[in-house]
Amino acid sequence: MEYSEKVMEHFATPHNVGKMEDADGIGEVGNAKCGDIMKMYIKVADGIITDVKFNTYGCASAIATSSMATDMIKGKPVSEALKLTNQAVVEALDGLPAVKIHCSVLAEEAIKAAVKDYYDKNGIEYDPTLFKEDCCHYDHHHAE
Amino acid sequence: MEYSEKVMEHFATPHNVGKMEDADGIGEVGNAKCGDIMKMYIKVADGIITDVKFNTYGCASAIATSSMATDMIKGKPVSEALKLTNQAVVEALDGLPAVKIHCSVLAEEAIKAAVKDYYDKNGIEYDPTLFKEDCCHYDHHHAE
Amino acid sequence: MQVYADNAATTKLSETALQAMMPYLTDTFGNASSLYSLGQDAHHGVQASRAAVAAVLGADTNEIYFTSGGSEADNWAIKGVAELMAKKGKKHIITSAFEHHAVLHTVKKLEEQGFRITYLPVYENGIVKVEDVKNAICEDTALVTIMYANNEIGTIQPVAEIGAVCHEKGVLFHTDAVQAVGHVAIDVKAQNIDLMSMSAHKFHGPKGIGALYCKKGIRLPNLIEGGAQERGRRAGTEAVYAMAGMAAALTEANDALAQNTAKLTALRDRLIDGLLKVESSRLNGDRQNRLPGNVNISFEGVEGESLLLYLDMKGISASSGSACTSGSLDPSHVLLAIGLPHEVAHGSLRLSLCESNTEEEIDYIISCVPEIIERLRNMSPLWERIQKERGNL
Amino acid sequence: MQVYADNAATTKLSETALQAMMPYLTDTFGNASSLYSLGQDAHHGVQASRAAVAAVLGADTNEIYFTSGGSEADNWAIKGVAELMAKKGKKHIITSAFEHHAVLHTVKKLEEQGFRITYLPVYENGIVKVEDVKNAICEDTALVTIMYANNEIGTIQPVAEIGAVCHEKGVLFHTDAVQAVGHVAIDVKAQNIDLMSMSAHKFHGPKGIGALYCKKGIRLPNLIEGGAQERGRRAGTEAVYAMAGMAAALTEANDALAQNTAKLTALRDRLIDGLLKVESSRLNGDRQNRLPGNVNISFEGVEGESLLLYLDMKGISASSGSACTSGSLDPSHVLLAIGLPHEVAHGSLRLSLCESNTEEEIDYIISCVPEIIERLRNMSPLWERIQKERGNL
Ligand SMILES: Cc1ncc(COP(=O)(O)O)c(C=O)c1O
Ligand SMILES: Cc1ncc(COP(=O)(O)O)c(C=O)c1O
Repeated sequence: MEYSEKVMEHFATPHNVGKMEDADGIGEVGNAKCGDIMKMYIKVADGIITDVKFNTYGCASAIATSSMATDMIKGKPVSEALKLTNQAVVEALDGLPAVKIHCSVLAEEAIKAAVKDYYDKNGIEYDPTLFKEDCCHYDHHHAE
Repeated sequence: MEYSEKVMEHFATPHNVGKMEDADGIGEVGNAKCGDIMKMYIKVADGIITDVKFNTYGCASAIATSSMATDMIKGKPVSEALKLTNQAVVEALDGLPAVKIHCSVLAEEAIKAAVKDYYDKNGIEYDPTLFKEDCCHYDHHHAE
Repeated sequence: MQVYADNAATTKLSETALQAMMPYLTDTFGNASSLYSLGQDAHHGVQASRAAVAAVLGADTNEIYFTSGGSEADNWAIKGVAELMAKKGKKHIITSAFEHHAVLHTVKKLEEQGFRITYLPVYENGIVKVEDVKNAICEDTALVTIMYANNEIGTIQPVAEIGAVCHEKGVLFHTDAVQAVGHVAIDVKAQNIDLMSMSAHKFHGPKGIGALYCKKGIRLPNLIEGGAQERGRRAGTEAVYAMAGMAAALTEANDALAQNTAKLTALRDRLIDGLLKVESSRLNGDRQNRLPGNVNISFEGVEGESLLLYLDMKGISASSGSACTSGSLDPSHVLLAIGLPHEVAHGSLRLSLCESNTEEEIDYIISCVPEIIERLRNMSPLWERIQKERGNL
Repeated sequence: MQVYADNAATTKLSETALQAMMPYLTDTFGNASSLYSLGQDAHHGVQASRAAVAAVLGADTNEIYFTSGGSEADNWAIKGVAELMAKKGKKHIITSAFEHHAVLHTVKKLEEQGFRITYLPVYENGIVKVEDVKNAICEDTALVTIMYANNEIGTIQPVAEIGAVCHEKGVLFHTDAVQAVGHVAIDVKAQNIDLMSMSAHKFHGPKGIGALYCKKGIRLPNLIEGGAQERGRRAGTEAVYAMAGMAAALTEANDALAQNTAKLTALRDRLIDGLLKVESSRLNGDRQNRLPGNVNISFEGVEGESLLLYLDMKGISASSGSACTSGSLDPSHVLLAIGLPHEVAHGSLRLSLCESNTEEEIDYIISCVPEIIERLRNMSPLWERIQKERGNL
């Protein structure tokens, strides 16, 4: 197994690490049992994600994908953030080892969960199929 | 597999190699199929083996045991030659690898066969159980 | 500072071992099975190496069979005894829950072929109970295979007592001693061992060479068929240089055993004490009954792979039982076997020392770990939750 | 003069290979499965070696699995396919009468377990007929395993054609190419090979390392279970230095292939012509279709072990198919398979050359052999008998 230089860069000095007291949306996915939890905080103004922070418990690629994914949505409209795919994150990181692809999926889901939370809190209507429950969601797994 | 120095000495410059035109007894044992044939010639005067020669087709230990065995009976009474055991030859050679012990048996049998031939030719009576047929005798095997 | 602290994974080849190898990597390259002088010189190398290994372990020279390493030795011993005993209708194997995969995957394969496997518990301290072995032995038990020392948490098993129980009941006893050979004093006869696996690269010998001790009289079927090498038991042109390196390294380790043990135990205890000062940390495996060089500690709220990669950035090489380092979804089966919850197992760190580690290196590790743990916990939602649950937030 | 002429048994490690090994025997000693830098450096060594071996053979990198040598590769391929195919009720294996023991003893073992084995004849020239393979394939044929080049008489088999016939009938094809790799041009895809065994020490690489080529899609069960090395197919901490040595040696051999072949063929033919001047001698194996370095000649009335030990005294290292050199009662099964009577087989001499042999060495051999043969015949009762039968005495 081997990480790209890009992954190691983002792991060594991850961007957007931190919590956010006054977040407009918070998403948490993954579970401790599997060794990965990602928590993302977004601040939204005029439909634009003006700030984003993350906290991640997990391996180097979990931290690097969190860092890259938050970079990729910062300053973007919420609607665009929703379109961010895990493949795009993997590509931006110059690839991930096969066994680590799930980390990028987690990052995609964390963003979606944060947006959903933002929508819910603000009474914004949305197509619920956008946020289908996934096996990696923390709450889903915790009961096991 | 490994030969003692003594074996290698006798193999490198074997003693008593040759044929004998006027032998008093000739013994040939072993067979080509198994890769060993020993032929021994003895000259006898007053019950003493005054000369002995051998010809051997076979591996290094077959040649070395022929050399050592002929050394050991030269100048000895025929009756004593008959008592030469393969163990004595092996010991005199400082041992033989386990897979090569049969060569020393062959040497013992070759001497016995030569003595028997001498007895037979000279009408000397003997106890036939001294010369029990053995699986390694050439004539016995040749028919296979 | 560069600190290599993963000696349980592999060790640096010792200079003595390398020097012992060089002649066979250069001029004395003959085939050890050939009759001419060059071959016989190689043959002497093989036999001298075998005798040296045997001498250290209290075995007869002819009871040592060289293999390509510990994994092959484990596979050979277990599959071989299984084949042998199946003919007598014995198809039950007893092992422990925290064996190396070379043992666990092998018995799993036998399970698919109709063997019944008993996995003994190892309890919180990581030590098999002799009583459990005794109780598990049945009429049809073919083999007991219990490791000598665990590769992750370093706990040492009561091998002599397990062997005694096996022999009382007429059952063969194999021990995977890959982590123990060269590190603790072993006497196969006194310790009632029938078969024992070892691997040279765990004691500063070369990789790709190991051995199986197989007691005289056990007619173990071959795993690798072919030429008549290893007295017809293990085919393959002999890697004489590797055997010579293994023998030299083992002899060297054995000669310095008392001295190394004293030094290592002190370093180990210093490291354990230093790291346990980190809040919410715990030592895994029995504190006393462990290999002199093994430290295994879990830190709550952090994940092991990140921990060890940050340590690597500080020049420290270590290992973890997290799922991520194994490529599987579950963390180390060893840590689960001693009862750790998944999330604690993910946060484990193994530091395995050798006699060339220094006090300065230990202190360097002790200084680096806490700041990395703090950094990781600061960004860990799991740690946040733990703190909340404990009322600290 | 010292002349090493037993390169089919083993070769001297090349300087290039040794240099490629040294870093991994010293500083880059890390475990190739570890995540930290030292481990990743070792991992790169493994992968670069795998890629280099694959490139020479026309294989994909991921189709090369390192093993401890040719014997392990043969055992793994044959037992593995047997296990795989037995599940589909296919329990028939086709091989030839003159395979290496690593193949023959393995199929023998399978025979004991209920497989049916067909041993194809190799005729006087030592070459399997493709037609025979075709005719032998049945509904339940699991595997065809035919060696690429014979280790004693050097004859090269019609591998591509055999592979084609196998694929027509949907049967897997394994070839033991231990004697061929590095000595003849091989392209596994073009030659329809599904599995192929090789061993580094036959082409100036280190002993104790080899590889199995296993075509993508064949789900070969493991022979050695354990860790996840070799993509989960072959457990054991990687002997990176040995892999690097193998790759360097193979690349070197391949780069010089045309040149070495030309040089060797000339030396070989000079040696054959020189030795066939000895009365009552014969070349064993096809004269044209043979490895460029292989000479195998029988001399009537003499025994091979004595011959080669007298040659050793002259500084010449060679080999023989006599019973005595194998420790068994029968001479080489290879020589018997091409129809030699026992007594002629006992008198065989194999001289196997490499590119560093010289014309002077060849001439030295040609000058030494006749006097030794004469000496042995002079004391051979068998030669006496032969001469009598021919009316020469
Ligand atoms: C044709 C053939 N197959 C297999 C082998 C076995 O190779 P190794 O001894 O490297 O295991 C050899 C050489 O010994 C060989 O010549
Ligand atoms: C306890 C134990 N058994 C077996 C092995 C396998 O040894 P090797 O990798 O040398 O085959 C190892 C190390 O990897 C080990 O620690």
